[in-house]
Amino acid sequence: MQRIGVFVCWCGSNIAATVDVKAVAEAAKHEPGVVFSTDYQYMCSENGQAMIREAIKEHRLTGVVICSCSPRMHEATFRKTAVSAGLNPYMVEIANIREQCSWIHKDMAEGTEKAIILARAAIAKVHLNAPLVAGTSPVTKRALVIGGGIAGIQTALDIADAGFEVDIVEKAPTIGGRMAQLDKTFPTLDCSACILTPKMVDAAQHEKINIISYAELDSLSGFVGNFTAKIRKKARFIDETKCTGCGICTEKCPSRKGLNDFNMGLNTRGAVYIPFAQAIPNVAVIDSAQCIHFRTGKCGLCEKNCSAGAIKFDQKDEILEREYGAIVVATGFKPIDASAFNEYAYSDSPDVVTSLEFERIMNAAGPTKGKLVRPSDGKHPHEIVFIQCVGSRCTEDATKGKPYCSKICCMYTAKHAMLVREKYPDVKVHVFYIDARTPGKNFDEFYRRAVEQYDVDYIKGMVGKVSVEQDHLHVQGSDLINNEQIHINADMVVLATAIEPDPTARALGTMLTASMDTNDFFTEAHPKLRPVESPTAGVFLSGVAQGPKDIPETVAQAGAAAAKVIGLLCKNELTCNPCVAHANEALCNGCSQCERVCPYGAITYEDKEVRSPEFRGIKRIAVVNGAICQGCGACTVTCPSGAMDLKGFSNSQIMAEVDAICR
Amino acid sequence: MKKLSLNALNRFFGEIAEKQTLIAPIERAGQVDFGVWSESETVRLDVLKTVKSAKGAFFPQVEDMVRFHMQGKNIEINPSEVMNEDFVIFGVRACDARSFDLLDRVFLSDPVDPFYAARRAHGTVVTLACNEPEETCFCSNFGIDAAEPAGDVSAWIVGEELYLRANTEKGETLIKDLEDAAEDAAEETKKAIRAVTEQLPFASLNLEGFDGEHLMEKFNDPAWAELSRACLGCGTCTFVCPTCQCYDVRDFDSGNGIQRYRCWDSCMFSDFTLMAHGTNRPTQVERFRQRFMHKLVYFPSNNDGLYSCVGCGRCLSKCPQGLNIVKVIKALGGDK
Amino acid sequence: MQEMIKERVLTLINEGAADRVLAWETGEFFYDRTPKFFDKNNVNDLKYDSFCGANVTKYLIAEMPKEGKTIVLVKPCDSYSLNQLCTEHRVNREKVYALGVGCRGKIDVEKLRTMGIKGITAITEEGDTLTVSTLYGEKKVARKDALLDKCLCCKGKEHKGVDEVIGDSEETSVGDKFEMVAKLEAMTPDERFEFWRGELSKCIRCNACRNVCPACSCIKCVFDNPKSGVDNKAAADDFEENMFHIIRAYHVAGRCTDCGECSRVCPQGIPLHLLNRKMIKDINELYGDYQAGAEIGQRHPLTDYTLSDDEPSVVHERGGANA
Amino acid sequence: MSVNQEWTPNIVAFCCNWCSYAGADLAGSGRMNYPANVKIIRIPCSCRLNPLFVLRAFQRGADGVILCGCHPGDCHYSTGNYYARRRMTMLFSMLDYLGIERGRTRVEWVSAAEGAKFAATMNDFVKTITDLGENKKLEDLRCKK
Amino acid sequence: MSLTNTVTAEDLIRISGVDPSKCMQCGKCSGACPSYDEMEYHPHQFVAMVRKGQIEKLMASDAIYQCLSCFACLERCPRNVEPAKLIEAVRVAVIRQQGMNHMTANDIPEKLDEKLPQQAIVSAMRKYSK
Repeated sequence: MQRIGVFVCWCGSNIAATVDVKAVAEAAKHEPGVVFSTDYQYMCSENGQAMIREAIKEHRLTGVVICSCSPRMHEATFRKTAVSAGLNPYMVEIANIREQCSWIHKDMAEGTEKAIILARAAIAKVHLNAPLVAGTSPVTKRALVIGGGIAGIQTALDIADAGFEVDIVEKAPTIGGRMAQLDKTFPTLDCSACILTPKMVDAAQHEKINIISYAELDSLSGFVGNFTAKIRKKARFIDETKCTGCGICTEKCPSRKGLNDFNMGLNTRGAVYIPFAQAIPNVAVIDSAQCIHFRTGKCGLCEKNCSAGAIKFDQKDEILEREYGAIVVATGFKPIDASAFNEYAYSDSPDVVTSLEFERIMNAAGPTKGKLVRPSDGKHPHEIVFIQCVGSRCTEDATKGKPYCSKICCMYTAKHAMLVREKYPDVKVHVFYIDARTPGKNFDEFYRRAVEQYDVDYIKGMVGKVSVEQDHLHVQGSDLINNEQIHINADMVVLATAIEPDPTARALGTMLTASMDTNDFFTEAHPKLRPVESPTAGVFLSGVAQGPKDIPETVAQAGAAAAKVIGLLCKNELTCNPCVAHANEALCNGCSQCERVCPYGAITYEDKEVRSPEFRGIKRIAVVNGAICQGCGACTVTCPSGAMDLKGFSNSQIMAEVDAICR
Repeated sequence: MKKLSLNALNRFFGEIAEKQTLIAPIERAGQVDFGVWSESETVRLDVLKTVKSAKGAFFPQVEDMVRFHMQGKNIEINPSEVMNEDFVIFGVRACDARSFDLLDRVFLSDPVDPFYAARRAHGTVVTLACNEPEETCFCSNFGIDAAEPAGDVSAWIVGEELYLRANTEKGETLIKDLEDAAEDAAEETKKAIRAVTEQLPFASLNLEGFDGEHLMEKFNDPAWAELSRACLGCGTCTFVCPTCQCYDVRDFDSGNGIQRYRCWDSCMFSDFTLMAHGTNRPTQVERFRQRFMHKLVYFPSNNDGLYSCVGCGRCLSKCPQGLNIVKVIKALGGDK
Repeated sequence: MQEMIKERVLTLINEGAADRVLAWETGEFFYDRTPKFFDKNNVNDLKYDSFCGANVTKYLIAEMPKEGKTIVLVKPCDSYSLNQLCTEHRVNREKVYALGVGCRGKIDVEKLRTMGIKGITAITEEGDTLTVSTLYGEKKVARKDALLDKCLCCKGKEHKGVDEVIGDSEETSVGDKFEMVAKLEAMTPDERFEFWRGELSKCIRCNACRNVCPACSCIKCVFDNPKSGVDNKAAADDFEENMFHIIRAYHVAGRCTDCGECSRVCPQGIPLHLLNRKMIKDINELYGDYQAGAEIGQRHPLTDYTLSDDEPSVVHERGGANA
Repeated sequence: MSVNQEWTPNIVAFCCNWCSYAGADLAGSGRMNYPANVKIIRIPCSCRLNPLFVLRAFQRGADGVILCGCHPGDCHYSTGNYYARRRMTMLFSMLDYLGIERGRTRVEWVSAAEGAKFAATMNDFVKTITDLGENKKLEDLRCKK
Repeated sequence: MSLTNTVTAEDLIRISGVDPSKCMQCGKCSGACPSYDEMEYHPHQFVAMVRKGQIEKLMASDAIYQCLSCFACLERCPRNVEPAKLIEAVRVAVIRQQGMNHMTANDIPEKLDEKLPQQAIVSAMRKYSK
């Protein structure tokens, strides 16, 4: 029989206002096994915890029930309290009488009655609690960063600077990501490449960083501290160790039909190419779908012209198997497909461009060498309309737009407008906006500068229709402030398209068993208090993969994720969650059903000699690896004999709670 | 001897049921078992064997014994009341009627079982002769005459008439208002029954050696292993058996108190008499042996040679795998 | 056929391909059959005829620790149970020689009894007619009327995954096997409740259904385990009667091959197969057709999922009018 | 519960630790009312809910049982709620087949952000159960003595 | 036009099934509206005014008849607010107060005009045959 102490917290008036805490403490006294029961203003305070510690010692308590706020809030606190008084932390149970009682009920009698029932359930459960000892597992001191954009690069640099090895897996032939495609950055208007490329070089030269470009994660097994990743290094048909990045092959290549992804398809490139001048690794890659050699077996001009002998047409995909202690997801974003919005005529006219395309047009290394011209005829535009919130804040259709605010569009549109006006004062610029959202350091000042200094025409309202007319685009929109409908004949229309997670994220989320929201952004372990961790232990989040954010925020989060990774990799071993499944040998039939539902592959089988009243001899039984098991309990229900049970949430504990609640 | 037209049977039942509970073989969901009679029930006197025997009338499958209730840290104890109302059980066959004698030896010997004793005292047994014995019947081996069933009242169906004869005062009271009939009215029927009984395949089994003298010999017989091999360890034979009387006492924690009750148990179950250290009959061989040793050796040894089998044949027709006491008698008895 | 089987079994044993055979022997009556292991010395007592309804595959579990290989005689329907037992690692297929035996449906003597035929002493089969001799005269019965219920929803004449087949089989099913389930589904909830109360209240908790069931192969059943919190030896009230059968049907859901043994052995004639068959019908309708035991190594529907499975509320939405 | 009052339903809500329990907490933080006869039992994942627990609750006098878990696709353990979904479908179907009132059992997916949905779900469920009345078909009378 | 009973925002919401609180006043509806210049109140204003309960102004305005029911606003709205349905609801509210139909199917032939687009007839029927 346990000796149970019950501690009822007032939480100031948060609980005490709708729950008669004295009555709860009094009722608990009459429950079997309860030898001590009391109440206090703030149990989580130092005085409250001292009271618990003293009671544990004085009354030789074997179990503790705290009636307080949600266990999600203070379970860890009270477990530590118990440990400091010499009690096993898993002998503590919380009755949630705040979030799930006092805060939702108004009537004192009702609240008190329910609190007593919840306390009883916790007492009934603690009767069946057993001290649990957490096992440990070693930590592989290497991190994997998935995605080589600014988020991934910054995370990798920070981790590597702390002395741990980092692999960056990047699906494109070069690292750099979206930031490499940007022309200038807001609100300082400094050149994106100028601040990014030194970071790329730092990463490439860092002795602890290993960049695995043109590669993707194939599969992942294991658990925090002990992941095993299979990385598919796609064949680039170039020997990376030999290629000097001289670029001769890219010039000689006769096939010029490939759309240049880096320039958002605004111009073309050869079948063998280096994405951009500062690419890292500065190594060419052959697009085998486009390459004449791969299609016809002929050509081979690149091979003939490569003095380093780096062309390898017979190169195959390679699978690298690597072990990691932590994984950082930095998969970034892509703009949504603007062609879903017929009204903006994106598919109808090349002069309707997305902001990222516009970014390339404005960029000196872009398809127009930085000269602002209309894509259709190369003529100088005189009037440009920017439309914001294209697909953002759109709840109309999930396949079309996104319900969230993409966060960066207001600022980059202001940037674009300003840059156009700065370079080409003759160009009229209109911006249709719903709300101009500029919270951020120097952000509003930046936006106001566009309006006041650069005379950008900000129109509160939306465009209802863009129609292609002979040599211009007819833009029809509303000006809500002047209460009129506006008609503009523009030369170009720039759509501030919403951003969405990279399409590879969903599959990756499944592979990592990391949860995602309905928009495919990775979910953080806690929206406020653990914003850079995934709920899956050992998986961390960096950059837009977690939610829309601008560059400084991304870099900040990247650093934070790195700090978390460093914190993990510093440890020599990890304490496992002791609330894991275990199989009762005497009851196990070895039927393998549990194995099939285990998402972690934590269950294996072995033939073992068993002696029980029902069976003597050697039989096949399930064995749970406590370091791999995460304690979901899927196996426990699939087990017909009840051999599989979950520590901390055992069948008998849950039934005891049911009984107590239904009493 | 009294008589009653079968057409008037329901009226007779109604008269009985006005004063006391009447239990009779009634059909429910396609099966015939003893159950409480009411006008809406279908009585099936043509069915020879109810699935369960009649023993449930005196020794029900589940019976509450005592209830404990926690009040704070005190325990309140409320024993269940014993049967205190009269009842009649109608249509008991000769074999089942004999089983009551056997159960009496268990439950009415010291210490007397108050629940059973009360039911026996309040119950009136009306038996019915077996007009059409079946191939599974072998009651004659145990000195039971299917044509002359015991009980407080014995009854015979002759054509469209039911003839009843009181054997005890209780029986006398029950049928006193019925029409008188000649004492020998059922003699022809009895003869016919006996003629069939003699022809039955197991009319004369050789029970030689089933006694205390040969206990160890029977116990150690190697045949048990093979005999029991197909046994599933279900409780069908014990639960349909009129003489099996083992029960388990269990507690049910209702959340508001403990209900202690007893329920039939089966020596065929792997957890029969399971103790903290395990069980002393670890395999089905021992469990199977126990059941038949008890019926054919232990019980007679302690009860003047009376076998704890009445030859009703229910186990012969109900065992899922064709195991039964006849097979055991043949394998281990005098004909071995 | 019986003689061919004996001959083949003897050959297999003599060749060293197997050590024993699991089949049936005759019991006290001409119609009762008891599962039995034979070796080459007594294989002559092996019996195979129209009364061998019992599914013997479950006996293989206890045989596994023994040395050598066992021949098991399986009817087409039994072969599914054998495969399912192998899938669940309860039987090691390598230690079994599955000898398929032809089947044209097995006779249910209980059925003859419920027809009012008493004192049965012999049955002779001639084509589709049975001649039943009794202590009280002779009766003729159509063979199909005397078949076991499980034969009326026969899974076909094909043996699945056996090593060899002797003799021909016939499919004996009549109509839709889900007919009765559909009929129950069409009732109002109260009617269904009454139906099942009537049936389940007959339960004497003898455990025959569980103990004979090849899917109920647990070494210790939750209903026997005092630590499970649901154990009992008798259904003390209506709830426990319901619970035992709900949980039993649930535990075998997706694993039940619909072999029909539960209903065959029930001394109270409870149509237990209707519970299992409901689960099978649901699985087929919601998760695609699935036949447990069709092959070894299947992943059963309750240990599987698809992203687009119906929500549990589908249960409330189906069957419209009787909501 | 007090016997003198008129009948109010007793409802057991099993909530997965990661989404629905947090959703319930959020409902609390947002002071969203729902009836006091809903009592929550925390389980690690919806796939931890054994049908035995559901029956146990009914046996002991619950009038309704609801399971809340992460939305399909969002399971903390990636697949738990998919299994739970099939399991509960089969259990509910079984109960329905035995003639137990539909509506006494329910599954709702409630994320950690859906405090309002949690409260609304509970309000609606309590209303459904109140309309259905006392659970008579699956009760164990011994527990009511 | 006599306004006897007060029509509330709730009435319009009920009739139309539109939830005006979903609107974020982006003006895309008005940006798409072909009758914008004729209308005293524009689609986004209908939504805003219903939200504020300024129903009488709307009911008195000719704008409700200038709406062509082309549903461009409804098609373009990023948040499924469906202004056209709200405008329709205002019309219905007005017509209900009048208590009689302005037009029956029999009146149509004489009103037919070669230049009149069929959509206008359909629209007219919608407006007047309540």
